[in-house]
This record gives sequence, structure tokens and C-alpha cells, in this order.
Amino acid sequence: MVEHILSILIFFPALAAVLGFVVHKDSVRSYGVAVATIEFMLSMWLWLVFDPTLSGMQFVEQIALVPTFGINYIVGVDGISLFIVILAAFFTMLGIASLGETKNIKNMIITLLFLQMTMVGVFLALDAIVFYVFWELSLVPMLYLIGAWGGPLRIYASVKFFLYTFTGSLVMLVGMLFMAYLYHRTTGNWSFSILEWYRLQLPFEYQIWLFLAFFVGFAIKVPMFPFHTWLPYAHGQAPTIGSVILAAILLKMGTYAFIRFSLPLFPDASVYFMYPIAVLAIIMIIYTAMVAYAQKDIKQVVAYSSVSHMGVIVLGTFALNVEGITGSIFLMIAHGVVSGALFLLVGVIYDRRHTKLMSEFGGLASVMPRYATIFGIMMMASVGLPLTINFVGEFMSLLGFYKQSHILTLLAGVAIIVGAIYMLTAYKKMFFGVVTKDENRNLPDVNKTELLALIPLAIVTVWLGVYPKVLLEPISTSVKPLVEFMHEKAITAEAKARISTMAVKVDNTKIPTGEAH
Amino acid sequence: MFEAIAFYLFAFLTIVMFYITVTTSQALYALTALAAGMIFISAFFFILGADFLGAVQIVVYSGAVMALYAFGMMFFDTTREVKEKQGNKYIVVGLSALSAILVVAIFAAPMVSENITAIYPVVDGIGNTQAVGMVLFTKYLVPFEVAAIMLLVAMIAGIVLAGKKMDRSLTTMEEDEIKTLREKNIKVHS
Amino acid sequence: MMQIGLNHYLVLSTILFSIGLIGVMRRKNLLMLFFATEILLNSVNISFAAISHYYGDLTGQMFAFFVIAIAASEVAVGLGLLIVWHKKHNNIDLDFMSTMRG
Amino acid sequence: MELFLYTALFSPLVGSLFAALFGASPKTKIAGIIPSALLGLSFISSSILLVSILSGNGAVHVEMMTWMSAGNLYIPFGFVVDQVSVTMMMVVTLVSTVVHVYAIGYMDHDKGFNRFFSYLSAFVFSMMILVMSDNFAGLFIGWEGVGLCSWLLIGFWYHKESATWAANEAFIMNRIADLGMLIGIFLVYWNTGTLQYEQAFAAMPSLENDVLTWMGVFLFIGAMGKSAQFPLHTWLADAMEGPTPVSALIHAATMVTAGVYLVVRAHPLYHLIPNIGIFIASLGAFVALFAASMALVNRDMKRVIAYSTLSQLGYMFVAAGLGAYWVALFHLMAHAFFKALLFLGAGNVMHAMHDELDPFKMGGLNKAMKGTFIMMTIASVALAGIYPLAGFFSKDLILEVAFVENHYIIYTVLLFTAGLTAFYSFRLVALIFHGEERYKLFGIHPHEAYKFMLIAMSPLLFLAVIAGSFKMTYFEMVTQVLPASEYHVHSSLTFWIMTIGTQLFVAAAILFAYKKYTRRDIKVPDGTSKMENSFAYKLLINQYYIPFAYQEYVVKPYREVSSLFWTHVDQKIVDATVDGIAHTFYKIGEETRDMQSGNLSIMLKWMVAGTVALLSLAVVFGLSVKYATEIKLFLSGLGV
Repeated sequence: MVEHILSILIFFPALAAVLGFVVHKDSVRSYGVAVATIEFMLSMWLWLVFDPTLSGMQFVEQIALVPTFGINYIVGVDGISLFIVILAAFFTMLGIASLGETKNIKNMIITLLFLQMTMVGVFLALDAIVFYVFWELSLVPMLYLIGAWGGPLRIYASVKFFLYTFTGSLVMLVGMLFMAYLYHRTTGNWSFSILEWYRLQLPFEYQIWLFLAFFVGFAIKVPMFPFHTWLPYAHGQAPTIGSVILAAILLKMGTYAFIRFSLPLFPDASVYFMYPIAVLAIIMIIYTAMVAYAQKDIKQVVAYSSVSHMGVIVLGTFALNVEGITGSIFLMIAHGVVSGALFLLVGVIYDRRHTKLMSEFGGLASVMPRYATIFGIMMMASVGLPLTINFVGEFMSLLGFYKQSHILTLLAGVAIIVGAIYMLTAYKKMFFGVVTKDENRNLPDVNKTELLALIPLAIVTVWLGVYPKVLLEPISTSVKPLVEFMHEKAITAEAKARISTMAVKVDNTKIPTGEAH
Repeated sequence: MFEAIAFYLFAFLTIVMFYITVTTSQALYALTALAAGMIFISAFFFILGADFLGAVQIVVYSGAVMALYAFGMMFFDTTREVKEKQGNKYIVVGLSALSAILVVAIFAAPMVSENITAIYPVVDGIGNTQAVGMVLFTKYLVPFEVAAIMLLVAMIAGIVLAGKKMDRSLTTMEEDEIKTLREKNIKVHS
Repeated sequence: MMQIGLNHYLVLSTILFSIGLIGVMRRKNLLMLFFATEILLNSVNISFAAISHYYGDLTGQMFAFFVIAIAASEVAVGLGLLIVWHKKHNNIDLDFMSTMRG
Repeated sequence: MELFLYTALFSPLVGSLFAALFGASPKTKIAGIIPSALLGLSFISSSILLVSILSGNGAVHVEMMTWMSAGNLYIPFGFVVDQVSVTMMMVVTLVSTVVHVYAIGYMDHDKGFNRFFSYLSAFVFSMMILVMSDNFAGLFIGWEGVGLCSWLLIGFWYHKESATWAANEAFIMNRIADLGMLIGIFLVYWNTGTLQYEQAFAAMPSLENDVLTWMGVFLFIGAMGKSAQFPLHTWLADAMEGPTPVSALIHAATMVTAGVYLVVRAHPLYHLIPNIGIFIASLGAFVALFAASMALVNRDMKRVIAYSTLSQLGYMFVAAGLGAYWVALFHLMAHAFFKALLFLGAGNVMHAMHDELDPFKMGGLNKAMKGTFIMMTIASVALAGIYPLAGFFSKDLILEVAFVENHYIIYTVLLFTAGLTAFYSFRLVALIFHGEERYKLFGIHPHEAYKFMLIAMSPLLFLAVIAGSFKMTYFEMVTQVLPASEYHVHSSLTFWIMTIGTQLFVAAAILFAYKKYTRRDIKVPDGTSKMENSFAYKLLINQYYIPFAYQEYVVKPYREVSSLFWTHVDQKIVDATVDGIAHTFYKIGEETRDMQSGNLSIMLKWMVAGTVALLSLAVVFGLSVKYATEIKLFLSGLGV
């Protein structure tokens, strides 16, 4: 069984979702929780049997799908994908467990389980076509979640989400097909296997174009500035569970794909585009943080903060060294936990007051002290306080990128300032001051179901902030050969110099004050 | 020499006939001109040595198809002039001419390939009919049978479509029945 | 000029084809449209036969046969439909048929 | 020794968690007593460590566990107790124990009693991490941790708008500086390959001067935020919105001195870049004067003390900047004692006066509050630097340092500031405790604080008096790690003239303050007097218009730009482009819909048009393939 654990992880939720149609409406919730818990246990089991000392792919399964074109069902897991898979299982479990009263709950749970299949599939797929299929399939349940359970603008939001990301994916598909064609031209065989693509050393011009094609797909998913506008709508309109999954897992597909595809396939192009992407990431960080500051709706604040943090992840990825990439992967997990928790928290207050406008609140700290405490912890994690999960990722991402550029890192570091500004302001508006609205006077504090989801998240937030080693070790074990591989594969001298695993800079020349070229 | 004269003669005739077909306002003229054009085309087939094809052309077109059209026209008021309100004549002619020129250009500058080799070469010493038969019933047997079925289907379809309500005729209807039918038709028409 | 080659036939075929096209575009009467379609099919047949002749390959003729077969089926079915339409609407004017408006 | 180290470090955490357990329940004394007791334990452990170090045992260095490791990055939770950190530990644990006990009485009537102790102990824990960590990352943990606790405690009375605003201001300002600190840490890592103090400092001498300069600058930016140096100083005065024990512990004795500690800790680095040292010293001298000038006129008791703290921090930076690290540390220690005492005394007064802060509404309190009066007077004397109290030894030493190092401008500034310090300290004492009993107008009946609060304060009183006598022991201890430079004025005549001159100057300032503010008919400032309308007074009372400028030229524009970004850039440009593209497609569909008129002959025409288009494409592509070489030739001829 253990050799098929990945396929089980992928298809068990889907199978359970299909069976869910025959489950009675009243028991579907416990059914969903049970399925998601089993899935989570399976993912924990995967962690248990996963060998953290190995850097390569583990539990690889391969089944031929279209042998003529080299399309195979290949799945495998390494340190990069392992924890995102666990995170996906974890959040689906928490999400289903904490579901409040919802109409049509049966459909929602089935949708969520189906969504889980696609998410796990994306992170485990090692064949471009399989990856693409799961990537696109994940849009459908999300579309349904937003469109069926969303707010007043749900149709616009869901269609925008779908079309926008779908457009990007199509460009990516073209890139994949061309990549396969190049592989065919070079080796004479068709293959869509990512691991086989890795071995292909592409000429610089091809790298540039392919990188851009992939970039469009990934950047929209991340979402990078200026492709981010679908996200606030999607978050604003989605039900709580939709936002949670979207922020915690779906956005990570983009950044994960950068590491899985863009970096090892096109090392030279990655170096070539490092500065433009870093500039975009910095705009993302500062600009969206400022936009978040201007929001009146707490959910929008969290949504924009999500974009802002994704900027740091992208920056860490394009640091192109072990510290940065490890940090960005860790930050993916961290951001998943923290922003997921924040969306859950927003859901809690929305369930009580049916509004998300911060002006409607004020003084909640005295009415709902436990809620305020958990919100405070998560807010501080989002702000990036040391000993919380976010700090480790942010620190390492920025540390990594510092090697590439001093001034850009300084600008990106503004994240810790602007992040504090919007978060503290929002917290102050909601929780501090005196209670002004009568509706708020008797709000019940968080109940048991909600605590069930929030407490584990708070624990994880602190636990991984204090002891991130459990994650960092397997991640860096996989990242290190990746960076070395990129260094080997790079053809231009600049790329070779930029991508390196050496700790201390060889030349301690000037610390530039201006641009760090 | 003879071939050239025949070609130009029949080419002229065909073009004229077909031109009449597409321009005349009388349906009957059009039908007649079309039938004539079909026969002239078969002449090309004979010139080209495709005797069997020529024969089939005459039999099928001038015989079967034209007869069908003739029968079909019995349903309509053929004496009525066909209304042809044209929007812009130049577009029609222009588009047609352009497509013609393009096709000619494609043929005149053979861009695809010039080395076409014959898969089923004409065997010397046997008549065209014989050769056609041999190819048709060996290599093209399946398409041939499919075509046969298709013709059968088409025939049945034609009968069913055209034959609806054939059991009803004005002679067997009552007077008021005919009246209501007329009124209905008029209403539909207007 | 006097030596008739493949191109002569192709040009002829093209001319006939465009006459057919003019008919297709110009005619407002459904029956006339059918006539124009016959012209199109026949023009193609000429080129098939000519190519077959000049390349010494029977495939062209075979195609011509099938084209004729298709033309015959088309006439049968088309006329049937035409009659049904005429019965229903007492009219076979193209401008009248606009139920497919998008 | 490791046991004591861990006890000293973690007992505040245990205390904090213990108090947090009662966070949501109503006030229980135990939530205050247990954390205080645990802090006492921490203090005892620190003392044992101090004794051990004094007796010649080397530094205790432990590595608890790995924190982060990836690639070449390796950051452990490592702690070191050496001569420098043990000093800080003593100061922190002592003052915080006192403050904890004091707060049991002070917060007696507060609803958030349990919460308060949880936060306060958490702060001590963060501060201990800050001082005990053996690497920059650990320092940063503590650095941010004290920032968090400071935020929590300034905003402790969260229903007050001003308190929450001040809390956010403090946090955000500190964040600005933390960015500098973070960059400094990155620089250290990428240039030395490690964040451990020992290895990093060992590697520094071989680095280029530019690199070191930038390192020093960025680390000092971090220190500037925490120690509220200009221009990041405004938060400290506003932080007085927090409960007074918090002001005493965090905003006087410990947290704000973290910047000084950082400079002292990084002395191998600053030793290599004396130019930055001069800059630090100059900034310190400037801040000393700048803050003292604002304290002259302020009408808020706590703010006056806050400005005095700021001013004293300036002194410490002068010492640290001039390379006299041990002097800085010594002043840090002495200052912690008397300033905490001063604050706690102010807390007593506030309690007695029902949270009134304006000293002009007090006066003559010496009768009602004898204990407090004595303590605050002694603390003020110590602050003013009168022999033989603590301030004399530490502060005059800094003056000597400036003099000996030939920085006469700094010396003059500091000397002048010493006079100002004496003046504003005694202005406060005179206004509060002497003169007419103005509070009677407001119908307040002041009462002395609980006895145990006064007893709790007594260790501080004791130390404020005698701390100076530790000077030589202390010197011998810390100079084992810090550069041992003694500062002696060359001729003894000059020395005596300087010392006595300074003392006289200070004494004169005190007398002047007394004379001015103990008059029976003291004029309460009401905006009518000539002095109050003078430009200088307005400048000072408005804190040089700096908070106003920040509000007007930083906060407001930021808010406006933010909403501009949202409403105009994000919605009107970025999103509108996306929607515009979608709209274009939609419009094209709408327009071309007419093609599908349903009219067969029109559709046939379109079909033919399409055929023509495709045929022409075929022709064009066919031709271009056929004549590819010619076209290339032609294009290259055109220079494309």
C-alpha cells in the first residue's frame, strides 16, 4: 500500500466525493469530516514514511496514459511538495470540520473533497499534462464554491476568477506543448515528464520565451501584480471556506510551479528575469499593502495582505539560492496557515454580524476576548513576528534575496513596516476602543466548533515558529540539489555566478549604495 | 488540334450554359441550361478519356438529377419570376473573381509539390470502364458500398420528406377543409 | 495554346466554380441555390478528371464518382426538405428563412 | 550553571503563561504573585550567575536547540552569559521584580490585572532573550518580542483611543528601525557567513571598511528605533499612555536601553569604524539636548520623565559612540535604577491624584506622601548627578570621556544638558511636592500608596544611592570583554575644576528650579503670559512640531496615497484594464452577432469571404516559403 500512497492520496477524496452523493443529507457533515481526517492521516503517514535524507522524488508511480506522445501518469513527492500536500489535507479537514450552517451542505462537502483531489494532484504530479489537468480541474470546484455560495457579486467574481486564471493557463499549456516539442526535436522521443525535461539544456532564446509562457500562467495564479485583481473579488465574494482554501492552498500552486518548472527548466532565463520579477514582487509587496491599508472591509484587508505576502514568496524563490528558496517554500506553508486562519477568523465574525465592514465593529476585545486573542496571535504572525511561523519564511526569503540585491531587499523589507501598518490599523479598528454599536454588545465569543479549527492553527503557528527545523530540513535537502543542478545546467556565465550554493560572497567588494548589478 | 477545338468549344458552351443558369430569372430556363451544361461537361470527360465517368455523368445528372428537379419544380410555381433583390453586385462578383484568381494562383505556382506519383496508374491496353471497375471494386470497395448505402438513405429520406401527407389530396378533401387550409397558408405566408 | 494541358482544365474548372459561387451568393431562391451547388460540384469534377488524366492515376476519377454520388444524394434529400419547407411556408425564398438568427 | 541560566531565562515565561491562564477570568491576586515570585527566582539565578562570573568563572555558553537551518544558514537558540549580558540580566530581573511587586498594588483596581502580569512577564522573557542570546537572530527575536509586549502594554487600556494609537505608533516606528536591523543582520550573514556573535566578530576585521560601515549603520538604525533616537523618538513620549509600571520597566529601565546594549554588544564592529562612532556620539549628544529642552516646558509629569529618559539615552550613546562601552553600560545600569524609581514614584503620585498628570494641578504633596516624596527627590538628585549618588559616577564619567577624547563640542552640549536635566527634574519635584496645594481646587484627597509598594521600591532607592560605589568592581568585571579604557583627565587641577564646576552648575540649576516653582503665587500656564507666547516656548511645547510634521507629511499622505492606489490605480487602471479586455471581447461578439443574421444568402457570402481569406493566407504563406531566401535577402538589404 505504501508504494501507492500518492495515488491513494489523490484519488481517495475524489472517490469519497462520488460516494458522498448517496450519503444522507444529515450525516454528510460527519462523513466529510471522516474522509478529510482519513486523508489527513494518510498525509501524515506519508510524512512518517518519507525519508528526509533523500533529496530526490520518492514513492514515484508511473502508468502510461498516451504512450505515443509520452504522456504518463507520474506522481512523486519530495521535500518541496510534501508539506504543501499535508497543508492541503490539513486545511480541507479543518475547513470541513468548522463549516457553519450552510445551505446545500452536501454539495459543498462533495465540492471540497473534489477540490482536494485536484490540489493534491497538482502538487504530486510529475508529468506536465497530468499537472495541467489537475491545475485546470481545480478551477471548477472553486468556481462552483464562489458561484453557488458566494456574496452578491458572486457571478462576476467567479467568472472573472475562472476566465482570468484559465487564460493564463492556456498560455502555459502552449509553453508545455512547445517544451515537449523541443524535447522531441532534441531526443527524438516524446515526453511530458518533468524530470526528463529537467535534463534538457535549452538555448537561451528558447528559455526566455518558454519562461515567459510559463510565467503568465503562474503569475496569474500567484497572483502577481498586475495580474492580481481577480483575487480581491474572489476573496470578497467567496464563502469563508472558499477563501480559506483559496488563500491557503490554491495560490501556492503558482509559487510551487515556479520552483518546480521555471527554475530548473530555465535557469538562465530565471536569472535574466530575476530583477524584473523582483521589481514586480516589490511592487506587489508595497503597493498591495498600501491598498490593504485603504480597505474598509476586513476580508479585503486579509485578501490584499495575502497578495503582499505572496510577493515575499516570489522574491524568495527568485533569490536562487538555498536559503531563499527554502525560505519561500516554508513561507508558502506559513502563509497558508496564517492567511487561512485569518480568513477563518473573518468568517467567525461574519457569521455573527453578517458584515465585514470594520466600521461596524470596534471594541470587540472586551466583548470577545478569546476571539481577540486568537486574532491577535494570527495578526502578529502575519506581521512576521519572530517565533511565529511567518517570520522564519520571511526572514529566510529576504536573507536569500539579499545576496542578489541589497537595495531591492531593502525595498522588499518595507514589507515588515507596511504589513504592520495595515494589520495594526485593522486590528485597532475592530478590537480596540469602546463598543459603539449595540449589535456588538452581546456577541457570543468563539464557540467550540470554531475553536476546533482555530486552536490547531494557533498551535502550528507557534510550534513551527519555534521549531521550524522539522520542515526546513527536508525542504532544504531537496532544495540544495535543485540549486546545484541549476548551477550545473546554467549556460550563461552570469547565471552560473548568480546561482550558487556558496555561503559567503567570494568578492567582498563594495557594498553598493545604488543598484546592485 | 481536334482536342483543342473540342475543348474550347465545349468550354465556351459550358460557361454560357452555367452563366444562364445563375443569371436567368426563369426557373425553367435555368433548369434547362443546367441540364445542357451537364451534358457538355460529360464531353470533357470523354475528351479526357474517362469514358465511364462521362457516361455516368450523363446518366446521373441529365437523367436522374434533372428528372428530380423537374419533379420538384412541379411543386412550385415555376412560371413566377424569381425575385432577386441584390444588395451589392460587386461584392458577389468580386469575391467570386478573387477566389478564382487565388485558386489559379495556387495551381499556377505549384507550391505544394510537383512530384505527384500515381498510386493507381492507368494500365495500358484495357478500356477505361474496365480499369475503373477494377479499382472501384478492389481498393475503393468499402467507400463504394458506403456510397451505395448513402444513396439508399438519401432515397428513403427524400421519399419520406417529400411524401408526407401524400395520402391527402385536394380531390379527396371536403370543401371547407380546403378552405381552412388555404387560409392557413395565406396566414403563414403573410 | 493549342496544346491543351492540365492548366487549361484547371482554369476552366475555376471559372465554372466562380460562376457557381456567383450563383450561390446571388440567388435568393432555394431551388436556384441547388442549381448553383450542382455547378460547383461539377466544376470540381472536371478538375478531378483532368488531374486523373494528366497524372495517369485513376484516383481522381474515383473521387469524381463519389462526388456524383454525393450530389445525387444531396439532391434527393435537399429536394425533400425543400418540398417540406414549401408545404409549410408556401415559399422558398431565402430571405424568408431567418430562423437561425444568432 | 546551565540550570541557573535556564531558570533565569524561562521563569518569566512560565510566569507569563501562568498569568495567561487566568487571562479571561476576573482578577486574582495569585496571577500577580506567582509571576512576581518567578521573577524573583529569575533574579536569584541571575545573581548566582553574576557571582560565578565575578569569581572568575568564564562565560556560560549553551546551545539549546537549532532554530533555523538551511543551506549554509545555521541559527541555533544559543545563550551566553558573559560579563555584559549578566549586567543586563541583573538590571532587567531586578527592576522587573520590583516593578512586578509594585504593580500588584498599582493595578489593584484594574479589570485586566491578570492580563497585565501575563504581558509584563512576557516582556521580561523577551528582554532576557534579547540580552542573553548569542547570535543576532536571537537578539532579533527578543528585539521584536519586546516590541510586541510594548505594543500590548502601551495599548493595555485598549478602550482609550490615545493608548491604542500610541501603541500602534510605537510598534510601527520600531518596525521601521527593525528593517534597518534586519538589513544589518543580512549584511553580517552574507559577509561573515554566520550570525553567531563570536564568529561574526572574529571575521569582521578582515572585511572591507565599506562593508563594515554599512553594517554598523544598519545595526545602529535598529538601535535608534528601540532607543527612540531622533528622528524615531516620538513614540517614546506617546508611549506614556501605558500603565506607569510599564513606563518604569519598559520605557525607562530596560527596553529602550536595548539599543545601547546592541552597540555595546557589537563593540568589535563599532571599534573598527570610529567614524560611525563619532556619528553615534554626535547624535546622542544632540538627542540629549533636544529631549532635555522639550522636558523643560512639558506639562505632563510622565512625559517629562520620558524626555529625561530620552536625554539620558543620548548620554549613553555618546559614551558608546566614543568607544567607552563600559561607561555606557554603567550609566545604563545606574539610570535604570533611578529612572525606574522616578517613574514608580510618579505612579504613586498619579494614583494619589486620580490619574492627574499635570504637575501644575498638584503641589504641596510632600505632606500627604512623605515616602514618595523622599524617593522621588533622591531619584531626581541621582538623575541630576549630585555626589555621591549613582548619577554622579556614571554621568560625570561620560562628560569626562567626551572631554578626554577631545570632543569639546559634545562635552559642552552634555554639560549644558546636565544643567537642564537638573532644572527640569526639580521643576517637577518642586511643582509636585512643594508650594501651594493646588489640587484642593479639584477636590482630590491624596493618599500614600500601599506600604508594600514603597517597600518594593526601596531596593531601587538603595541602588540609586549606592550604585556608584560599584564602579571599580564593575569596571574590572566588564572590561574582561569590553575594551578597558580608563578616562582620566590629565591634570588633576583640570579634573577638580571640571568636577566641582559641574557640581556647582547643576546645584545652581536645582536651586533655580526650586526658587522658580515653589513660590506660593506660582502662575499656572494658561496661554496668556509673555513667555508662553514666545516662539521658543511654542516650539518646545509642540515638541519642535515633529509629531505634527509626521502626522501631516507622513501619516496623512500615506493614507491618501493608499486610498488613491486603491480607488484609482487598482480599480480604475489595473482592474479596469482587465475588465476592458474582457469587455472588448464581449463587444466584438455583440458587434459580429449581426453576421449571424440567419439570412442564408448573407451567411453564404460570409462563407465565401472566409474561403477567400483562407486561400489568400495559403497563397501568402506558400509564396513566402517558396521565396524565403529571396525575402531574407531583401530584408537584410533594407537593414532589418
